[in-house]
Amino acid sequence: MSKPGRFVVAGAGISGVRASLDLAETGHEVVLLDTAPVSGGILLALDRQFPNDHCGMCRMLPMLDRDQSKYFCMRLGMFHKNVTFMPNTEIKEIGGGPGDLKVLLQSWSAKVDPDLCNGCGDCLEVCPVSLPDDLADSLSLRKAIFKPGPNTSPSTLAIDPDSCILCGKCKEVCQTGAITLGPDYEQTLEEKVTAVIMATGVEYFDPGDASMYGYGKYADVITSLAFERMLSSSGPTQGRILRPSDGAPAENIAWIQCVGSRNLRLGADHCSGACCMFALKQAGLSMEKGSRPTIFYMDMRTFGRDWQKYLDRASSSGLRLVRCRPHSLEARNGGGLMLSYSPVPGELIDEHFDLVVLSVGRAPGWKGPDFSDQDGVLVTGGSKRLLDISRSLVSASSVSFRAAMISGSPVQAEQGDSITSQRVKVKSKVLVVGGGPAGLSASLALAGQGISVVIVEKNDFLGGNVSQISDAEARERIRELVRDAEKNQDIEILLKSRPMEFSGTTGNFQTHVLDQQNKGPIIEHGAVILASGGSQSTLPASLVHPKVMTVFDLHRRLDDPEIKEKDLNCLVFIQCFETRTKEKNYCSRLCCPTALRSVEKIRSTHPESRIIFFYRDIMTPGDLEHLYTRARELGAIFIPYQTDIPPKLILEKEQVVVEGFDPYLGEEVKFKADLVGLGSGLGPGSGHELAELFGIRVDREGFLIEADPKWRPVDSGREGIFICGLARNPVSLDEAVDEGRAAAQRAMRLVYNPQARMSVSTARIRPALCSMCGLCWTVCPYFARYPGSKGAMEVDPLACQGCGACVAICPNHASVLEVQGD
Amino acid sequence: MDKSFAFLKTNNQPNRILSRALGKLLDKGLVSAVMAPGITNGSDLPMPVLFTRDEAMESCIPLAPAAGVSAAVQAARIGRKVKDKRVAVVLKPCEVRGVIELAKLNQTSLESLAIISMECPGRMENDAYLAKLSASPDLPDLYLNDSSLQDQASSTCLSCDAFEPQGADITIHLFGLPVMEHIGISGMTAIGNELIEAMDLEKPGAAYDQREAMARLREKRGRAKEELFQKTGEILKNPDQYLEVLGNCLGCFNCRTACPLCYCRECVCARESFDRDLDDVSNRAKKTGQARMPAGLSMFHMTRMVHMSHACVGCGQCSSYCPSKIPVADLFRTMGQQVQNTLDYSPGRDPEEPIPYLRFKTEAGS
Amino acid sequence: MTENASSLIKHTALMRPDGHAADFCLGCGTCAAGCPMTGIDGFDPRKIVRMAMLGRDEQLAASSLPWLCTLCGRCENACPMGINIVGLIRSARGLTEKDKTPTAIRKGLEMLLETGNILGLPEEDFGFIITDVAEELNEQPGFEDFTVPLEKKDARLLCTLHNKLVNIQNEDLIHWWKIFHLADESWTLPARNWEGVNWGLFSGEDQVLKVAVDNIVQNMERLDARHLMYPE
Amino acid sequence: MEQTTQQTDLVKTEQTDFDKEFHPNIVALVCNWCTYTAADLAGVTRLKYPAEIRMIRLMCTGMIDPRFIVESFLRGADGVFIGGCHPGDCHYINGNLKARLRIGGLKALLQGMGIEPQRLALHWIGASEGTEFQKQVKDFVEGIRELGPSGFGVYDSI
Repeated sequence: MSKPGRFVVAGAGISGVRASLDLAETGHEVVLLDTAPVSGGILLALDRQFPNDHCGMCRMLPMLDRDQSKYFCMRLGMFHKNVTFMPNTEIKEIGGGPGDLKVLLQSWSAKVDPDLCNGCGDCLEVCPVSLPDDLADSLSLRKAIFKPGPNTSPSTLAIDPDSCILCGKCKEVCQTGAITLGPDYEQTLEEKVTAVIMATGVEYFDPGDASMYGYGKYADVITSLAFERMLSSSGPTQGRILRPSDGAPAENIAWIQCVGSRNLRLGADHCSGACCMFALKQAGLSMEKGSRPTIFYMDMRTFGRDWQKYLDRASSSGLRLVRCRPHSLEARNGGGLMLSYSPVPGELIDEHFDLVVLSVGRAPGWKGPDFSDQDGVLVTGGSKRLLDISRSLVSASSVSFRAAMISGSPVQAEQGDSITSQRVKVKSKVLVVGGGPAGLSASLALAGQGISVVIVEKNDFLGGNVSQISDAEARERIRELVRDAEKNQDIEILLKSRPMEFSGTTGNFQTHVLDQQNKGPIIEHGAVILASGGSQSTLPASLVHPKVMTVFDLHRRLDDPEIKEKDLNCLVFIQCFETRTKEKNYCSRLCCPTALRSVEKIRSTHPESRIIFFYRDIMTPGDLEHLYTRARELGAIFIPYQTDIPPKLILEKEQVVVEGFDPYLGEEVKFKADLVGLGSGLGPGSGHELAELFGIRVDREGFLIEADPKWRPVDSGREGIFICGLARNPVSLDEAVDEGRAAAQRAMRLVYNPQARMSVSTARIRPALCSMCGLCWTVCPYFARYPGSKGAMEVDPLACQGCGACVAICPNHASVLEVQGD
Repeated sequence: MDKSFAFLKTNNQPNRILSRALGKLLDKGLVSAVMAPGITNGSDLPMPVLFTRDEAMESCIPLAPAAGVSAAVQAARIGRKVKDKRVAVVLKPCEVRGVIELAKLNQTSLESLAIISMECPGRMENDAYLAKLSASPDLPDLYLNDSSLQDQASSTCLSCDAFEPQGADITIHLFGLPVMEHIGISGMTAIGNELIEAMDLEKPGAAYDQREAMARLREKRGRAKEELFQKTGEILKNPDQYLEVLGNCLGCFNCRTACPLCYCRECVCARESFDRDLDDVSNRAKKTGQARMPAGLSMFHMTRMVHMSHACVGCGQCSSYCPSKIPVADLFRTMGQQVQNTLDYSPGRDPEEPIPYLRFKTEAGS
Repeated sequence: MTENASSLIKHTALMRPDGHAADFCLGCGTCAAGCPMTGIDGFDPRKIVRMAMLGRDEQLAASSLPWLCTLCGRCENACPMGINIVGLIRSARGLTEKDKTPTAIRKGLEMLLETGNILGLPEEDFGFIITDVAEELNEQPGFEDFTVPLEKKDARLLCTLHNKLVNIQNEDLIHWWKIFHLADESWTLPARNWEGVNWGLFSGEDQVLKVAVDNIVQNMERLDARHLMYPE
Repeated sequence: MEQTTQQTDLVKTEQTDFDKEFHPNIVALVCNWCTYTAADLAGVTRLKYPAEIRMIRLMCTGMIDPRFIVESFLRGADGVFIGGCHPGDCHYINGNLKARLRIGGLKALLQGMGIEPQRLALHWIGASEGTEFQKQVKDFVEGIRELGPSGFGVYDSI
């Protein structure tokens, strides 16, 4: 075993923090840097995040090695013994090769000594410079010396070198002598590291630059980031929703979506991927404060597993959604704004709003030099794609694993430690259920770190849905994963098998795996990764017709020479076919991109055929938006429909007719279709069965549920059991691979050391007092209890997180919390 | 399940006749044992007795107007230990509630129990019963037919309007019936009906209308209960009065021992952490001039209330056991009522109803 | 009816210099929200774009929709997809059968082709009006020697006229003539085909557009003017 | 010199007023992750909150044994303030919801014992809500001040 690696992570936003924690938890050393004086990135400004309106950032803290990170709210900052945070620092140069990079870092003086500053704020009073506060997106003013985050710790202030006039007044009043205004010093530092992770985040569009919607001209037009601060009780309005122009309460609020995105004139042929949800959240929170919100949108992009339900909740609690892009607005006498919009053809409305919030788009943002092409430099998070929190974390964990693998040798198990935490012996083996892309990438990642893996696959082949995938490149990628897994000596593959009995405690599980003859081994393993996949939904029997198929089947069929040569006058796609409705209330994410990709394919053989889409919301987040634009450019016609009047399929012997309503024409339209593709979605496979066997949660639709949809996306909630891929939520191939690696990363942290450390504080049972009433079992949120064989409840030592719920519910104090060490 | 109402001719000996009917269950092998109030050597006080042969049923007093202990605990013990056999247990309605509550706490299983309960006229305090019994050996039968005797029941029973059993397999009907001629028996579940079949009962020609008798009793006891809660509520709200009532506590912990719901193996209050530090006592003494030395009894009672008030089934055994005649049950029931109302919970009502402090799981959002 | 025709208008739009066809339309309604005509007689730019996309050229050409548009361009200016809505509408007008175009425009177009101006004003009448206005200006002090340089060769500036200036608002001519006179500008007015308004643009008829442009080009060449002043 | 005397007098008067005022004993049980952070934030942003509260930091409000609260009252507390994460924000998933339920039952019990329910308060205060922490604590202490001493401590004499 080699020495632990050392890594530089550039960007201390949520992706950078996640990647750093992942590496730190498996014994590596990390230098985490940011150009800002504090860590936290954009999340410093967001008190609550969708899809549950909660904060809970602290849940991403290490669950096991928790004593290594301080017990802190993550909004205060990130602290871990293996992570050195360098504020005001950027990368100047990267040299060398992977595994042996030389990184030149440059730091500049913060002018305020964090060891001396006590955050008293006397300097804020005397600083003569006032300028718009970036954090509040110019909603309020700050001084040249300022508090860089609403509640960062240590509570140090910082000086913005660009606006400071060096008048020295702050220095005069500072009682601790923390301020140095001398010549700017810059310090360069060379780090020798295994790999560099770039997690440099995103930039938000400035609507002032494009003179959009009177931003900068009317005070009551603000960005969504400014509104976020307005919602915060630590923000400029203490959480009250006010018109900036006159401080009057803002009752009617309009959100305008896609400002700076989905706009070809601005060269923004992308979707930011999160603003719809962001606006829904803001609107929902504003309703709690008594406002009446309206969201102006084009496509409500609720493409995450639970997002459609989130939208439904908001709508049912009174949120108004208007499908159109407003044209312009004007100031109104007596405050507020007049917004002109046209929700349906022929109708023009001027409506008064107190406040207009521009949902500003994002774009990858990094002003420094681009090192992404360099070997040994990996890119993650929003800086790679426009991701929401959950996907950012998955991406960061995936990348951190790849970074760790660059060192080429497995992570060393951590030995002695100054902290006297108790340890539990764990099995250094992981059971992976499912041999699709997610399971394979998880297995390969673990095997690459010297952890042995058993893959249990129900089919007699690996690769999951590979036969269903028409994209040759994707197919080849999966085949490569299969080949790599098959020849890896650390991976044992059990085909035509399924897990049947499961028992034990975290780190020491036993699973009986049975083949079709009901025979098979009992596998002892430390962790489980559930990657059981899923499949496309089958169409109802009433729709069996040679011309009607799912969009996935249609996409494949387009490769048939027979179809290529056939006369195709008209193809009709019906998206969200019986999905995003009561029975199956989620977006499958892949139907839209697949159908849109089909357009290009059709055009290559049939330049003149008519291509019609009936859709509710086209779901093409991020770069996928280009697929939509391209399909329109290729002449596909998009007709939105509402769930109460869906397009009708009339099946006849030789032909299929699709009837629908075109809202722009205000008329019925009718198409004789040569082929019909239905976006009927994807569904999880054996979710319910697995959930029951492994004692984890599953949703109504059969998707395995994570411990926390944002902060612990691949944790099942039961320590030692991890979930990824289509079993958890509809994902693309890339995402499945990322989730597999992220799950591997989480499992790795548990089993890489044969002596896993327990949490500092865990519950213990005093067996003599236990009456086995089971109250503790029921209240334990971590599944860390089980009825023991000796007439008393027992605690799963690695699963227990020391929350004390068991202690509070046990009338007899048979359950007690023990704190080790200090 | 339709109730199957039938009569049992009592020939002025309702207890004996009912015992024999129960004996038939043993005789026919429908149950492997019957647990019911009975007399064993050494005492005339009815105690839970386990009968396994029908000839032994002569000492059984199933409708005894006294209960040395709450039979809930014993029934629960049977339910926990006995598997694959059926045991009939004769319980008062409050005891049935106790068993159900204990089942929720995983202290028993209802699977092997056939619960027989009755419309309860209440029980007398043990000493009053024994005194009366020496003068009148037929007291257990007479009591069922004599409302002036029933008025001598324990104060808890006199203020109990939950006298109709809930959750039993068989209900024995007494109110509004000429009990010296016959009592009514109905099966409330499939098991209950199966057992009743074996008792060779006569099917009713014309059923008695019990409604008026029940309503009268419910009204009477309900009023008594409200008065009690009112009175006790006032005491509870007034620290001086409360102290006066509780001041006589000796710290014998009998109330805890008697409580069928106190299921802990060893009470938390018996532990060191409940001992008052002498410094505490002396600090208090310095402040107020005096402080009672055996400290922490108020903490004991409060803790028991915190732990048990939501689950109190109102059997009154705690009061019966108290050597200082502290109306522990009154205090508990009054408090229990308030807590149960707040939590919208009724102990022993339904085995499926979760313990209120576990119900957070069903809640979403704020 | 089932939709199956291909669209002429689409092709017209594709020929625009910026190449942004109506295909890009998201149906977002920004155009309609900015349009002064939305809702009037059922007008809505989205509808026109959609009809074009569906290939309903004939239906569009037969409707009054293209002619309700003022061609102001607010829609196009705001369209996030950069769709040439005005161009599209103009193309749609071009498809309208001749007898279906609004009478005033039709008549003007005929005059333009016949006489080189929309009013159908003969050359001698035009000369008379110009001379008359010039004489009026001569009455003002300092402009006694002013003459209109009609058909002057080698002028720096050739001016076209909006027909209104010749018809009902001819006193407006005086203002800029005064400026030219004081500035000693070298300029000229053509005696024929002086029309500066190109109704071929409005009507969507490219051949008329061309005729009107050619008229001006010929004037420039004939009179060897170096620059063109085009008031429309 | 004269000025100094005046100032001293002023201070004295203030002190006398302060002494006259009832200073309740308040126990604040706050969760580590949210409310403690908010309290910390209130501290560093110099938001003044009443000095009467004695803050006890717990990992989670879900671990609050009602006994702690009962004991606080028995030992002479005039009010108990509990601060936890907003529903959904709990670091331990749902500890705060458990606390809410338990405290609901306890309130009924305390009320039955003559303790005004206002003396036991549970508030959700998120990590960034320093001002909210200040406001809630202030309001609570003021409320208790108006109610006066609880008088419940006397029970502990048995």
